[in-house]
Amino acid sequence: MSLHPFAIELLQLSLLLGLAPAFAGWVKVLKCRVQGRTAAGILQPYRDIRRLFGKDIVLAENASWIFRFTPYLTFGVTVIAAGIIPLVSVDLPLSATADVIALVMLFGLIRFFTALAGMDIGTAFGGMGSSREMTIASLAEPAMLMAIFTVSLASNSTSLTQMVSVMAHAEFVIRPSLAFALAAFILIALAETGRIPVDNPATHLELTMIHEAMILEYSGRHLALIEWAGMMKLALFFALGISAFCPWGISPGGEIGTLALALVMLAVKLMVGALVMVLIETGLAKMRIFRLPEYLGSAFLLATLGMIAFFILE
Amino acid sequence: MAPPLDIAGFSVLLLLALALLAPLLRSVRTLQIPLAFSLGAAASLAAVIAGVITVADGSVASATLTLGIPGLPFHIRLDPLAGFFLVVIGLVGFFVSIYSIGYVKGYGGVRSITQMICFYSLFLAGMLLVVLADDAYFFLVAWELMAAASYFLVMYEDERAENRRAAFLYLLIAHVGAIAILLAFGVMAGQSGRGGFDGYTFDAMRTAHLSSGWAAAAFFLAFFGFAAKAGVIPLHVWLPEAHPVAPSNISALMSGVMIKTSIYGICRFAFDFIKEFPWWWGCVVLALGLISAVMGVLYALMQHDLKRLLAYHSVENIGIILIGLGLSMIFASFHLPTLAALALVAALYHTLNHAMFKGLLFMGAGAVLHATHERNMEEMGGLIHRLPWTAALFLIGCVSISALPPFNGFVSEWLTFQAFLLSPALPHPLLKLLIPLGAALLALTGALAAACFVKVYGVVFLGQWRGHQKPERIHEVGPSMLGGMLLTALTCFLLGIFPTWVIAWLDTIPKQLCGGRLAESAGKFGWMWLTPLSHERASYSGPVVFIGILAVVAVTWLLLHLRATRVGRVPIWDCGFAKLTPRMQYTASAFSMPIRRVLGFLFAVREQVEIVPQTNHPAMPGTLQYRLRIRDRFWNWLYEPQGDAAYWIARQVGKLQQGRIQIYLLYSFVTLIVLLVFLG
Amino acid sequence: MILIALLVISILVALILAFIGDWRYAPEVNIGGSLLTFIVSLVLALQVYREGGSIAGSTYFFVDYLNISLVVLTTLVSTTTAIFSRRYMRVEREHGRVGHWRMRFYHAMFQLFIFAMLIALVTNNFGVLWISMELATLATVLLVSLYRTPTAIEAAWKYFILCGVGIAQALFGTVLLYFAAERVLGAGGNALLWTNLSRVSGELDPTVMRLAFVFLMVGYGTKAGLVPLHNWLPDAHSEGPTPVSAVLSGLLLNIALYALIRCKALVDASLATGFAGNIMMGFGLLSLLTASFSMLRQKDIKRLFAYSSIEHMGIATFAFGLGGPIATFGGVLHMIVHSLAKSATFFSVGHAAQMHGTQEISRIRGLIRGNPAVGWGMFLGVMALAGMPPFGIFTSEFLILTATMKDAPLLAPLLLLGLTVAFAALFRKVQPMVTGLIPPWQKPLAAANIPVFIHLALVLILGIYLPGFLANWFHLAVEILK
Amino acid sequence: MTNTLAAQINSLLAALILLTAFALLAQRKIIALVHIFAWQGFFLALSTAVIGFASGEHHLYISSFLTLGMKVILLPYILYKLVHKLKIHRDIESVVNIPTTMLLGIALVVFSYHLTAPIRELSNLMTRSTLAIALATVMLGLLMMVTRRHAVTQILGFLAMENGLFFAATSATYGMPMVVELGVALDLLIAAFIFGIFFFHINTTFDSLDVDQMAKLKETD
Repeated sequence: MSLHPFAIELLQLSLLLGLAPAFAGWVKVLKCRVQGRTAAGILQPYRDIRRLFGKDIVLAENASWIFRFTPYLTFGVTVIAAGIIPLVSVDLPLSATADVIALVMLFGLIRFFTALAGMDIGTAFGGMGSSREMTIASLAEPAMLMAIFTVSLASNSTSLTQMVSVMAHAEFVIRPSLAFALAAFILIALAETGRIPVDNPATHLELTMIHEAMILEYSGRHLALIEWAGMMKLALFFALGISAFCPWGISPGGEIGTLALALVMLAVKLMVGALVMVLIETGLAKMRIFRLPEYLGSAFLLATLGMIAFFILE
Repeated sequence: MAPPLDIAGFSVLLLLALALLAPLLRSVRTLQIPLAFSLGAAASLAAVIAGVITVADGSVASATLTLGIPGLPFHIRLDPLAGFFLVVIGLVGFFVSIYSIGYVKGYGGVRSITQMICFYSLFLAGMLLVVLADDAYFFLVAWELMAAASYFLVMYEDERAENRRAAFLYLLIAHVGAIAILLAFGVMAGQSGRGGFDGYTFDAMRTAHLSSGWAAAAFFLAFFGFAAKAGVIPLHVWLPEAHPVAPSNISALMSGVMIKTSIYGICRFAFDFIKEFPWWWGCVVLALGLISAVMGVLYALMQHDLKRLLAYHSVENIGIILIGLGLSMIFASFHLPTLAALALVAALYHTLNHAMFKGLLFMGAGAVLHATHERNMEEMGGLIHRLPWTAALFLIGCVSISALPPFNGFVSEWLTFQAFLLSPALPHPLLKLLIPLGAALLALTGALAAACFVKVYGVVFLGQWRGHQKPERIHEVGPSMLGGMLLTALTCFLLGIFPTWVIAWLDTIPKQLCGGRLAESAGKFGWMWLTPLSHERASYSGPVVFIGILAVVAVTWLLLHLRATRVGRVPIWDCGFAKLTPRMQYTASAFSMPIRRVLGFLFAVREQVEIVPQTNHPAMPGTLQYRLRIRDRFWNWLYEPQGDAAYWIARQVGKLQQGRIQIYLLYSFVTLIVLLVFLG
Repeated sequence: MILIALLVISILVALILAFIGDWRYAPEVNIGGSLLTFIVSLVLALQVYREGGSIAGSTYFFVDYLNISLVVLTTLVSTTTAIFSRRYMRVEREHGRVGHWRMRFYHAMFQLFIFAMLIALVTNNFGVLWISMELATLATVLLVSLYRTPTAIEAAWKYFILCGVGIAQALFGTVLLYFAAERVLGAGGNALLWTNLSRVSGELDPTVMRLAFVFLMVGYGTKAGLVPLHNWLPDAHSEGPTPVSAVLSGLLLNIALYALIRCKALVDASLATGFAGNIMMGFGLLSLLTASFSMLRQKDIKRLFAYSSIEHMGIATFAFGLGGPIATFGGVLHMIVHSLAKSATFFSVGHAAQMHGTQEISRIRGLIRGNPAVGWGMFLGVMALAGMPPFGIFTSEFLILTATMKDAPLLAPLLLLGLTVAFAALFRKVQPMVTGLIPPWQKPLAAANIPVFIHLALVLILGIYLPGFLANWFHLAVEILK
Repeated sequence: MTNTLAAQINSLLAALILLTAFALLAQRKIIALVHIFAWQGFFLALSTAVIGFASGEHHLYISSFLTLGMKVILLPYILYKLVHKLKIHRDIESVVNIPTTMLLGIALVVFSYHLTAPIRELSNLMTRSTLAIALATVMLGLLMMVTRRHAVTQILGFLAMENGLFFAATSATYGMPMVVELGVALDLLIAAFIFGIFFFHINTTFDSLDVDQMAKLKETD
């Protein structure tokens, strides 16, 4: 028997909504293990979110509606994005609403409003955060797109389902272009999700924080939404990378069997991916903000090499 | 229903009449402004109708007026391309006219309203005529009418030196461009093979068969001229001078539509007159487009004068449009009609979009100026509390220009990206490889634009008031200004949500110009799904994205508001820092500082920090002054040398006139001898 | 005979004015006389148009499409100038710059000057053409020095000597022309008649004609103010009374050019080479470039416009040199629209100078606010002169430039350069004068605005609606020059 | 009297005219210059008469008389009077190195010969060979105007040119048509009237007739 596409859609959405905190928790646990600390457990993020939802909201006097609207928008856009990237099955109805470029732009929308929210209160921190965030993003986005374009040139399509199915059914060969692109993608993903060496999610030190600085003034359910969306974003970037570069095992249709298999594969990939990221994060120290251009530049270089390699070698 | 050409003609005549009768309107005192500008709006609307019909049914109508030189009477013609630009001009004209009713009131008593009305309508008429003209002479007349009218409008506040300077620079560059275009027409007419005045008609130029050399000469002369008007880098220097100092409704027209007429001209020359051209033409256009886009947005980021910043963004967006055009030309030169159609549609779509959101933004800037009498962003802040409506509408403009879904800017940039990714279809290996790299630059542009508008909106509307005057004095602008902005914003939204309809409507233009069509593939899955070439390639659905986001937001909001929670309003926390003053906020310059550091080598940046150390402790500076000056490098690269050269030559020439009559006699003597010697 | 009437009237008016002297209605008489000649010239034009072709008034005079259009132009501009000078000279008297005797002199000489130009236009005889050119010069020399200031006298002296010398060379050219003609048409007066010469121009001896043209070119070129024979022009135009500057710029230069193109027609026919054309193109380009660059550094407003006259004469000369139907058409049109626009501009310039009591550009400010009519008059006039549509000068420049692009594309960049620099210079100088706030030293003035706006209206009309009859009129004029 | 003889006389007179032209170039004293100019006019008139007599072109007598009246009597007289009135009859003008000027003059003569040679071939008049002299006279007059700094001498140079032109007319074509001759004479008259006025103006405003003082209107800096 097989599931109806919309059922799959729902399944995927609920999976991401439900398990994104768990994934974030898993990352934290891994990190603690690697750094030899005792972890708070995978479920800690759930507790945090619940606690935040429970709290009252404290708003600065001059916060405008943009400040209050942003968390909802962030959450909403993230959820839509979650519905777009095919994770377990290629046959995903929502996936047609936005191709990979639109997806990147959707994340851009989130960033835009978060940055505005950062400036809304009118504090030095907020401005600093927004400024740095937008700077990094404007350097990261080209590299991001280049990395993805390599894949879309290979599959000559920008629609995710098409890309995934092409890559999935391509017989397994080492394609230098994709290798380069993947490397670039990882670097960018670290930057986009605000991880070390670009940003440090676990700090409130004014000199180091970027994303945190923007949401400094948030509290209560607003903060909860933002945190939750952030966790989903992390998961989504992994998902995006997986489905763009190594979608093997993803189910072509809705048969339960293949779906189950796909789920297992996905879980494994996510765990491995998380491990990789944790190792990188532990291995590296956070960069000075003005060294970031070099970092992102090298990512861009890798992506470009990937594209050139595609035209020259394949 | 009257044929579109008549409607267009009516609209032009109405405007010209308005210009001529402007002095009479003075008699109706208070009604003068509403009456004049609602007539302007009506005329614009007529133009829109004419355009919409023409583009929709792809009809071509032409007529000949009895004016002009006999043997070369004024020809007018209305084909889909012209129709499309009628719509662009008309729409913005319509919105801006409504807006002006409120805006121009602000000048009442201070300056001559009659002058404003007269040149305003002449300006609109000129733009419409540029699009309608069908022979070289009439085209240039209209072109210069447009230039002259806008020149006087830039000069409107002529007691300010910056206005005079800007106006002069603008007129000069515009005129050089016009002469270049004139020469291009000269080439076309000369090579058209038709004798006498007949060669000057566009028909002759359509049928002309030019040798490749002449064709290149004609196209690049024309391109130079149009680029000068469009503000393509490095011919852009007048734009950030002229657009800011003009009255804001005029800035909206200039940035929104006037510079688009040059896009029209380039399309005419490339696709309509010359048709067969080598691929490298497209590459030149593409390259210049990319440069303009990136440099434009970077310079924009460095500005802290709101309108100046927007002007630099016009440079950027013209660049984006040219990118589409360039790609389209490249595809067309390799005879890939469908792909050429896609790129062309992308370009035209962005033309329309930019007209909308840039118009909206300039109107917004005008509203801010109107309310605060301030153009310097460093003196603003927190206006969202004082001007809630303006703020909301301005935000839509910002989102649109930052190419973020679900608004219109995104759609056209998305289409341009799609065009980029079609490069593998090209037979030319090098192009295959290079063109996608351009996509990266486009991405960079988009991201920087987003950054820039976070800065604009954040500094102008968010945060706290930085200015010296009391913010309580600032009040929301009147209904007509809001109305104009509201309609524009609405259009931005609709253009973003229903691209399939727009593309279906546009379809006649690519069909006419490069033989390709897009509609049936783009709209195969109904109005909801935009699939430019095929659904396997790429697809986007504005409606679903919008509805989806809206739905999720609504649901979450409802769920979270089931339980009543207290929302406490408290002073700013800011990690518990005490005594936070508005001066501590990030300023515009501060916001763009990281980018200035990273890409500073592109500008002529001069930073000065003066620290006056306090007497008791050197580590504690008493006062600290920071001065930042950023100049357009192109000034001292291109323009200053030219000026110096001109004056040097002038000095040398002046030596001819050195006063003593014997010398003068000697001149005539020598001239005679020389002529006699070289007689044989 | 209307033709004779035309000449008689103007000389009579001159005599009357010399006689009545500084009678308080002298200006009105002046206007009336000019108006009368204008009406007569219109009648004449009508006659030419009806009968077509050319009317040989007698062996000495004749009228064809080419010179009648210039006759009408001359009489028109002289009329408007007379109207203008009524107000202008009154103010000058109040400022005490001219006295009783000089007013008498001024009026008489003005009409004599018009008379000389009319003869030059309608005469059939190259000798008489020369004589009347000289006469026109002599008539204006003392007008230039009317104010008796040192600079005025200097300017007049230069004008007198340089033009005298130039015109002398033209006479030598005429002698040679006569020499060549005599061997075809036989001795006697008829050998110098245009009507005969144009008939036999093919048979004239080329070597002599070549030599003759060089002398004629230098001679009449001097009077047309072509570089490098132009040095007298800026001085004379800037030092004389403004009405005189207006007619010098607007009319006399045209007459010289007219003589030149008549000669060119003959030379071309006899040589059948581009010899004359090339020389004229050379002079034209040189004048255009030199003048436009000189304009950049002018401090005196009337000098500025004097140079712009040189520039436009250069353009017209270039056009005639280029030849071909379109360019020649452009050239004829250019002569006409330029003289209209230039004299209009000089009118407003004169008033502007009177309002500020100086001709220094740097001290003339805020005209539009001070006196809208004068300010807008000057501004629009300058736009016309700078070649902005829809004014007629744009039309002619459009035709000339496009023709250049067809026949001599390599020269187009030079034209582009010249026109651009001229445009820049004009606006750079004039924009600050007309815009901005009123300076304290500016005085109110009752200006004569009708002439300015008549001219500008005509230029405008010629730009957007060239009447059919006028157009084929010019076409026929072009035919004559073939 | 045979044409050859007339031709010879004419050539002789031409030579004398050329000589006077050079003399004008060389002479320093204003008053002497006036005399030389008168002589030149005289020779001109004479040659015109001779040609008229020989060729039977009787209208040449009239122009001969005109010349006599204007250029030998009237103009010199006016100049003489002016020079005395303005008290400049003693003026000695500093002329920049005469030998060079002379050499230039000779070069000009040769050049004008070279120019008129082809015309000479075409013509069959007995005076054809003197056209070169006429052109030379014109150019020498121009040269004089270039080299001299005194208003009166410039005018004299101008008048010498006029002589040359007149001579050219007679020698090339036995004179211009009558109407032209008369017109030219008229213009000359007016010109004389005008420069007369000018001498006074210049003298009163600059209290000297040195034209080098009139160099205020210039654009060099």
